[in-house]
Amino acid sequence: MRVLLFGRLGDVAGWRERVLATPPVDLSALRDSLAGDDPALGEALTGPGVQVAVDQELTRGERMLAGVAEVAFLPPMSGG
Amino acid sequence: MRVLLFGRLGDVAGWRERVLATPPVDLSALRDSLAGDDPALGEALTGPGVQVAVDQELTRGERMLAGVAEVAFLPPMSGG
Amino acid sequence: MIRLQTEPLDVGALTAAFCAGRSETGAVATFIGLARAEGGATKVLELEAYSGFTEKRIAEMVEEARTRFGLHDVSVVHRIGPVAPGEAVVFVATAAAHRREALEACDHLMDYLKSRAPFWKKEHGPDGERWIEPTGKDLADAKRWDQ
Amino acid sequence: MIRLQTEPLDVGALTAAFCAGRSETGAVATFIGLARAEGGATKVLELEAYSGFTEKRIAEMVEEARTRFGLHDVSVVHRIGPVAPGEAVVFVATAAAHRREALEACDHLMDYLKSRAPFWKKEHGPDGERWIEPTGKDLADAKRWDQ
Repeated sequence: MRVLLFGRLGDVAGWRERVLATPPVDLSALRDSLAGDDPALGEALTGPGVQVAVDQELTRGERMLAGVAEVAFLPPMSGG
Repeated sequence: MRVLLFGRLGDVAGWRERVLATPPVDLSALRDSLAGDDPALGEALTGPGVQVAVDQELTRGERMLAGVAEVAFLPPMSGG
Repeated sequence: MIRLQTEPLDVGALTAAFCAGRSETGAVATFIGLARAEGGATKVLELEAYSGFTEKRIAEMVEEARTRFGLHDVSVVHRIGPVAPGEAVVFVATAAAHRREALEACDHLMDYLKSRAPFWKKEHGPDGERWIEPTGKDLADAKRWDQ
Repeated sequence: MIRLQTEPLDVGALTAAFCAGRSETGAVATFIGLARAEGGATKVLELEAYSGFTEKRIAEMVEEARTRFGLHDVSVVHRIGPVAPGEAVVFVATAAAHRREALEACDHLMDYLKSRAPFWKKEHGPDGERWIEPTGKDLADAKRWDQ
């Protein structure tokens, strides 16, 4: 499973894409695993306005990750 | 003194520019003189929304024409 | 820039020139009015202006918009003479620091041009010709901006 | 057309292509967002997108605008990667029968792009870098269009 970090989340972590050999069971487990490796990233992931896309669909709340190819963490967006 | 007609006023009169050797004393006299030559034009000049520009300045109401070079009759405007 | 021209408007070149060389303008809005075929009812649109007076009146409208919306720059280029369907009749461009001002100024200028700028428009169709006058909506649209 | 590109936007060519070959479109509105120098505070703006997802989200916004405003056509071209001051970040064009719909759709799409489209913007200045997030005004502007 691919994990993608965008915007300031990528800067906080020092990486923007990582492949996990064993996908965590759900989003909470994924966040816990990332926070275990890097507490600053763990905190940033729960910051205000951070959204999650699972297989390129915006997701609210909890979500099982079986069969999922890609999870992306999206800080507040601003185009234009 | 030049008299200019724009838009449908020019079509009604069959002319768009005419030079008067002796300028009428004021706008009323000018309108009367044009209406005398061409009653249809006379009626069109007093139609709704017709504005008058004297020497390229919009004018409301009566106006003496001594020293004036150009009077234009402007039906409702529409650009763009 | 305020310009009346009988030649077709090159809206690409006008847009490129208007955007070039700006370092503090965050927002450019443009409006391009095109002549419509009206399903064949309009073969040609014919535009008449009052040379000198028309430019002066547009300059007054532009000056008002510049002050009201804090614009960095404005362009109004208007076609005169015969215009075929699909061709541009008018190009308006506004430059401002932020988007709302640029877009509102474009809207404002177009409302004024539609009912207060000295142009007269005749539609030539298969059944003859008719002068186009501002609609009730055009007049109401322009009134929105009056104080 | 919806496109993300690292190459500079040719706003003249985009405008010309968007206006070409229309016979029933009376109104084209465009909005061009330019990178500002902020008096030297911004040397480069850097834009990141989420390839695939970003285009899909913009397509949803465009589809909503098309229905809501009865548009004939829409283009959104967005720059990604480093952008120098004075260069275009975004080009939005809308085509409609009448001017109000084209202008409002442009306004609406820009408000959505500013706070709801998956882009992340970093400003590189002489004193370091900072991520730009939508302002309170940006969020309020986008809310204007929510039902």
